[in-house]
Amino acid sequence: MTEMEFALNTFYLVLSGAFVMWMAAGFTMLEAGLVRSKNVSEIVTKNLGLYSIACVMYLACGFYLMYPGDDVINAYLPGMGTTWGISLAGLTANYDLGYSDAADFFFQVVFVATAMSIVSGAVAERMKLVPFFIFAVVMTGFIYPVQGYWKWGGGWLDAIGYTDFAGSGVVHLCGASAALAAVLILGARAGKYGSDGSVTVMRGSNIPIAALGAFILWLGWFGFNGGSQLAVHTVDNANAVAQVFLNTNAAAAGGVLGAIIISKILTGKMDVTMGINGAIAGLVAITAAPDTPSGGLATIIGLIGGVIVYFSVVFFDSVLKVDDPVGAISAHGTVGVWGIMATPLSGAGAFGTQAIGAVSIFLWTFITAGATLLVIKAIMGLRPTVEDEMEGMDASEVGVSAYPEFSE
Amino acid sequence: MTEMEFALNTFYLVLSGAFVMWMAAGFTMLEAGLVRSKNVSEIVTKNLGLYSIACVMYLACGFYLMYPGDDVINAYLPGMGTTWGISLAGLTANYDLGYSDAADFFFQVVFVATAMSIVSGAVAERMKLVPFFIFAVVMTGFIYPVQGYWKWGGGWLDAIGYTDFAGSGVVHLCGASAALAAVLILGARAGKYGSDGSVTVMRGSNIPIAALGAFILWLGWFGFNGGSQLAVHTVDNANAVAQVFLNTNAAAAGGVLGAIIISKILTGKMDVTMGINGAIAGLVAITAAPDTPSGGLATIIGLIGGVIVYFSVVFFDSVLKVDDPVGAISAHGTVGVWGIMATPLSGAGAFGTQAIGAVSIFLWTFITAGATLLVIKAIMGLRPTVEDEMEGMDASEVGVSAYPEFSE
Amino acid sequence: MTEMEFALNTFYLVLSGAFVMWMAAGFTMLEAGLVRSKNVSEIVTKNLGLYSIACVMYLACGFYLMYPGDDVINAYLPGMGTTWGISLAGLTANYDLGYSDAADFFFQVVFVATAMSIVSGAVAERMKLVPFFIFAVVMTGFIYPVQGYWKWGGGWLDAIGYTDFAGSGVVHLCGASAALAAVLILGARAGKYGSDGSVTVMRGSNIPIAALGAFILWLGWFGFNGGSQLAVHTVDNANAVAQVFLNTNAAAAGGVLGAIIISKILTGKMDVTMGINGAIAGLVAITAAPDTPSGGLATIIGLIGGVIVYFSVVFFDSVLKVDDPVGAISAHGTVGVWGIMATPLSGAGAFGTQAIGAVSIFLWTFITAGATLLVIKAIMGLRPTVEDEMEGMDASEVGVSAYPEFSE
Amino acid sequence: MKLVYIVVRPSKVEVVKSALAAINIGGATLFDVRGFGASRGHTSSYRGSQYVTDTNPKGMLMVACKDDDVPNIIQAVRDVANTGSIGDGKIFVNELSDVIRIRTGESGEDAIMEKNDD
Amino acid sequence: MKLVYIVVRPSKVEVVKSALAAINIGGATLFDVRGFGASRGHTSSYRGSQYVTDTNPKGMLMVACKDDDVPNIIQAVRDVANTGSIGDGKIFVNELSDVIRIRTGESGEDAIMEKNDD
Amino acid sequence: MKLVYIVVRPSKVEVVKSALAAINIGGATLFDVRGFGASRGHTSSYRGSQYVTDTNPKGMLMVACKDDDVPNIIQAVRDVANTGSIGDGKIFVNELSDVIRIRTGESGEDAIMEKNDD
Ligand SMILES: Nc1ncnc2c1ncn2[C@@H]1O[C@H](COP(=O)(O)OP(=O)(O)O)[C@@H](O)[C@H]1O
Ligand SMILES: Nc1ncnc2c1ncn2[C@@H]1O[C@H](COP(=O)(O)OP(=O)(O)O)[C@@H](O)[C@H]1O
Ligand SMILES: Nc1ncnc2c1ncn2[C@@H]1O[C@H](COP(=O)(O)OP(=O)(O)O)[C@@H](O)[C@H]1O
Repeated sequence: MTEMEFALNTFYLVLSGAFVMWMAAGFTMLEAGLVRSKNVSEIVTKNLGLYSIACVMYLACGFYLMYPGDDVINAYLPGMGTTWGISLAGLTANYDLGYSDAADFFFQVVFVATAMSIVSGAVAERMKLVPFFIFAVVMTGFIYPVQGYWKWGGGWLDAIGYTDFAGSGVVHLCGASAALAAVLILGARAGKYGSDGSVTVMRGSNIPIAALGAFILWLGWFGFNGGSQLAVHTVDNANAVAQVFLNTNAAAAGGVLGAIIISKILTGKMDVTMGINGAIAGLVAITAAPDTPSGGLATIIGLIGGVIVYFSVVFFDSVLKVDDPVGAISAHGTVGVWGIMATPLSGAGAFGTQAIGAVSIFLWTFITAGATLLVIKAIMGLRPTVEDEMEGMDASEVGVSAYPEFSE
Repeated sequence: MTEMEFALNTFYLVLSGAFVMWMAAGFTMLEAGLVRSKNVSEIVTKNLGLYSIACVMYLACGFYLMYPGDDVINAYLPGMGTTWGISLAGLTANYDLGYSDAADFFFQVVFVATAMSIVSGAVAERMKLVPFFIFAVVMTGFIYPVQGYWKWGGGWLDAIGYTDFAGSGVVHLCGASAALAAVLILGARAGKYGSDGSVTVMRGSNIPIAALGAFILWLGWFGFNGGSQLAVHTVDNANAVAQVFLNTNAAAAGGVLGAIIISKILTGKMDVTMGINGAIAGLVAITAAPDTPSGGLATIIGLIGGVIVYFSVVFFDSVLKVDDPVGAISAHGTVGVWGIMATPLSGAGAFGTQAIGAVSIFLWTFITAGATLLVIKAIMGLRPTVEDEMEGMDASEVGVSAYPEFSE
Repeated sequence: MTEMEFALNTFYLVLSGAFVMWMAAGFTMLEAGLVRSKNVSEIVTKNLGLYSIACVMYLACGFYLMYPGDDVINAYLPGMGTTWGISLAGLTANYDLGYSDAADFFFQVVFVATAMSIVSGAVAERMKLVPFFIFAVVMTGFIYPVQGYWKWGGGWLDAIGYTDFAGSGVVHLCGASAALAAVLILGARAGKYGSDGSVTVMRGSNIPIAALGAFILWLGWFGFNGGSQLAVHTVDNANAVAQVFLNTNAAAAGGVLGAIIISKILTGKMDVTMGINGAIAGLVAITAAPDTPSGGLATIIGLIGGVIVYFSVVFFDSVLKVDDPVGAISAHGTVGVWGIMATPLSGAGAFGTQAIGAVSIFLWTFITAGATLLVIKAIMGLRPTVEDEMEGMDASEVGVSAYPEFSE
Repeated sequence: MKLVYIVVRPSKVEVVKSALAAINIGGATLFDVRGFGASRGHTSSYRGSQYVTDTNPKGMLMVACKDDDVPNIIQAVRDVANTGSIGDGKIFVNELSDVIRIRTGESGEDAIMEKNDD
Repeated sequence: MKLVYIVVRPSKVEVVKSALAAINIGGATLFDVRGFGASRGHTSSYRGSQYVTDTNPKGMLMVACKDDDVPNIIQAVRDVANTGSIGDGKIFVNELSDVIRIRTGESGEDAIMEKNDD
Repeated sequence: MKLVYIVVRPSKVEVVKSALAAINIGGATLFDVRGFGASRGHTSSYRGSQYVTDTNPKGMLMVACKDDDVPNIIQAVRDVANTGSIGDGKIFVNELSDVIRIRTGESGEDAIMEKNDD
């Protein structure tokens, strides 16, 4: 590898990382738009804080856990260590690795933040900040890196041939599994489900901002999927990168269409919030293998993702009565599984191995996240008082109204 | 060409494409900010949907129509074919072409979405979603690609020497011509023009979001114009790209100043919505030849664009009584023509040829778009009932209020 | 240097410039979210206008003043000249310089806009547009370039070894010093401080949009700091760039945590507006030397910045009664000084030299900006009438309500 | 004197205002309200779940006037705000003991009459 | 007839509405208001500065009814809106001289009675 | 008892509230309203088209009080809200038949008096 190749790949990787960092803004806007105005400052604070915690924890221990190099104990639990005080840029004595270690870290750290962002949407409007942030410490410093190691760090999932190009499983299903655990332990928002089985609709307060969030995620996903090729310096790599961009875009478009068409058929209207979830679903669906399908197949994989997310949202909300204000469990979890299982359609991965990957990521995350949350709950509780929840968490947790002149 | 050069150009092109994709968010925010709150969810849905339709149609037939390669029938109507099931990344057997075919597709597909976005702003607040989406199918799958082929696919406009670096004509005038046809066929919003000639002002509901839209477009335009150089791997290409960035920015700045200064002179106040239109006008004006002027000339071309858009908006609204809620016809159409005709100022293109280009793009698009819309109108109608329109299309078309807590 | 190296660096630089341009949107959203709704259109206009003026002035004279090449008079005052009519892309006869001159200009012009943006936040809600824009002409055409020349143009600050990688001093402290002069000359907003020493709280009208602004700045800062390496074509450069990305992100995360933790400790709540200022503070703090610290040290530098900004905001507001609606003086000024003085922590720069740099930038800017503003005040006044101010500047200056349906 | 509350469809507020001006009513105070009445209940859906909205946006005008003006007001309002469909709204007429104009201190009917020097 | 103003906590507006419907009150008009009363003053902080908010959001329903309905309304509202804490709100009862239904021109009690053919 | 409506400039709502507290008025309910009156019509422009706004934002306070309090209220409001320019607003005084405190069920003047144990 030449210096220029190293330079190009490093440039490509930090740029991809910057796009993924931008997804933090996307999740923030999406969630701020889909909650009620009395909880908007709170969810913004949650997102700013979780991203920051992810960055600190991954530097302190997460990165090393996930990519321990030769220090690994075995395929299931990696070794310990820290990158905290190390100037990663200095490490690349041998630039044949393909890109700067610091670029690699930066690209990886924004992924763990993405996984954590998924949780914040699901627990919106009813989980206090401090317990949430404590959970974020464990999730980003331990739970995520361990299963990340299984696949991307060279652990057992990688060894058996589980395919997950950019993380339909490692990032999205992981985040959604933790979200499901959290929602089950927390329970629904006050007033959401009546004792008579009735469902109260709680509408998002700012649709254009939620849509902006979806567009930000869409843009950021080019870095998420594109960067996961990890190199662009050869014709093959460049071609792969370009196909990934093409397919990522096509799948998102398919997802939007799947969701709004099914909405139109079933309700006579095109529910924009479903269109938004559809875009995200299309993106999640293609993430496990964005490099192998043709554009047409990518569109279809995304479109099916958009249909799935519609039914999943309704099913969780109306049938299971699992309260997920932004549809995070459906868009990242249900559709994450679809993405993992769809890779054989374009010849990547085998059905059985993919299923093992999905199940193991789900179980690991669901169980460890659930256990962590139960411990935090026992120590300090997770929810505000019902009065504080009714009044909105902006007042009790943040002290700042999101829109003091419009809705107070 | 070396592998690295191919890689660099491909990287450059997909990145430029990502910036242009981001313009979809810009149009969405711009339009969401400039319509009344009862139509905001609807315009967001329209933008999500039209972008997605553009992606699907361009993959299905648009790209092949526009760039048919050797399959071309003649200079006016290209041949048929599809790129739907083809893995474009695999096509570049000979990488001497300069960049990946998949990157090329991706870069082109976001352009057609841009053209279509222009229409949605002009028809805002009064065109139903289904007929709009059907029109989008025809526009992005046929109307746009044909005239795109005339210039960029190597058709007759290219042959006669018509100059249009990044599409003042092919994209912006094309979009605005379709928008004009649509607005004339649709008519004005209910209550907009009194029978006594009076004009009712209908104010945008969210100015900062409209301004965000303008900034997004500004940023995305670096990809739009910069990427249109199609290569960056040599000193000459790199210099050209850098000058394009410089000039694109300078023209936008000039456009803002032109619009707010003229506004201050004429009304004593600096109308921010005109400043927003001014930025877009500056960008549209420079798009036909962003590579040839000096920074100073680019500033002036943009500034004149900003002045033109001010008068054009007022003229269409108050004199012609053509109802264009966001000023799309003025910013992309009137100023698009200015951009096409201004290329000789920096020595690119000849006056007569440029005029032929502008007229032919306008006529083709206006006529085919108009005919398409008349057919759709005859089959299913274009507008909601007056009651639904008065109540706002969010209720009847989308079922979701954009700001349920602020404005219901 | 090969053509490819030149091309890669040029590409890198224009891209970095585009990210910095995006910061204009960040400042606009931040400020629009933190002022009251009656002044939102005005602050948006201010930001659109100031950015545009910066682009024009830097082209007309600022760039040449700051980078006069051999025309320099001495180390303190550079010569005069213009880049207005010059096609900068054509200048690079010898591409050994490393990147296109036009790319360099573009990267530099967005920096001066950043410095100017800092002022607009501090003077929000009470300074008329025309005097503000006149001040912007002087600030971006003269005041900023001169001190920029001292360091980056090869003047005396550079000669004595003052270290300022991306401009904690040259950009942020400079902007904040002008902001402080402006705020002292303007006085506080009507009703802000009672004669009895009481402080009236004036709350921001749109928190998610302010948070969006912070995220935009965060993203843009990768271009701001990363691009300041000016080259990426070697292993060393690429490693440095990657470390800069890593550290910039780490410092911002630290800043958020510093601010919300101190807020929680002192008030029992996590004030989201402080979290937002914390992110910016972290970014400003690391900007003087983002390349030398380890990720851990960068986090700590940012975290201290976040703590400092909290106390600084409270101190200026409650003790000094200096009215800075968005906390710009604290985030960019107080923390800018912290950033300059912190460079020795990672072995860059010496304490004494850094202090000289901070003091001289502050004094130059504070005095010249103050003098300019006093002259403008004498000629045309700076503030609207109290009635206009009470009614909001959207009405008197812009004529357009930001949210006509929510808050009128 | 009477204090009259006029509840109408939001789209009729402007025309009612003009109609009042046309019969020389000197002023009014406007409220954004939501109403429920005979026109109860339409069903919407959000994210696949149905819900019922049983209120509709309405505009309300509060008008202080002389006793004699009441029939004119009722007539004027009905002329412009009556669409014949449920939900057109209602007029509530109350006794008003006194009015004071804050600026001048005038009270009674003087306070609601426009004078030429205003 | 009476015009009754019912000021309650925002979270109680829905249940008060249902309670009124249950006792056959034909309609109501709703206002978003802020109230201050015994429950005055809670302190918040913004950007490190403290400030006092002395008003709380409330919902108000305006109901025109027959004289006989008043005791039922009071009872119905107290049943659902009384939490026992300060800030539960108040009911104000006023004389109402006349009501006119804009759509039909009916006046008096007819204008507030629901008819089957509605 | 009386039910008094005080319509003032938005910027005067705070001081009116304080002025009422100073004369021992126990509570009030606040409305955001728009008013039109003598101060009719200012012209603005939007995107180059002119339009007339004939309403201005106002704040309204609704205060239930004893008959004796009315002159004090009028005086207190005029003291702080009178700027001498058109648009200062008006005070409307109505009879109030009854007040009920939802929390305790107290009625009449008891319901609007603050007790020490509150
Ligand atoms: N009893 C009532 N008290 C107060 N307001 C009422 C009452 N009945 C109706 N309204 C108001 O009048 C509006 C129109 O009444 P509605 O019964 O829907 O139509 P209509 O008057 O045409 O029969 C309602 O939306 C509500 O605001
Ligand atoms: N004198 C009054 N005039 C008008 N409204 C009042 C008055 N007193 C109270 N209110 C309204 O009633 C609400 C509740 O009153 P408050 O004194 O806080 O509680 P409670 O009635 O339980 O003692 C207030 O927020 C205000 O809206
Ligand atoms: N006849 C009226 N009925 C109801 N409200 C009125 C009436 N006249 C004036 N108002 C209210 O009083 C406000 C101030 O009245 P205006 O005539 O503008 O000023 P002034 O009272 O100083 O002469 C108006 O904006 C409106 O809200």
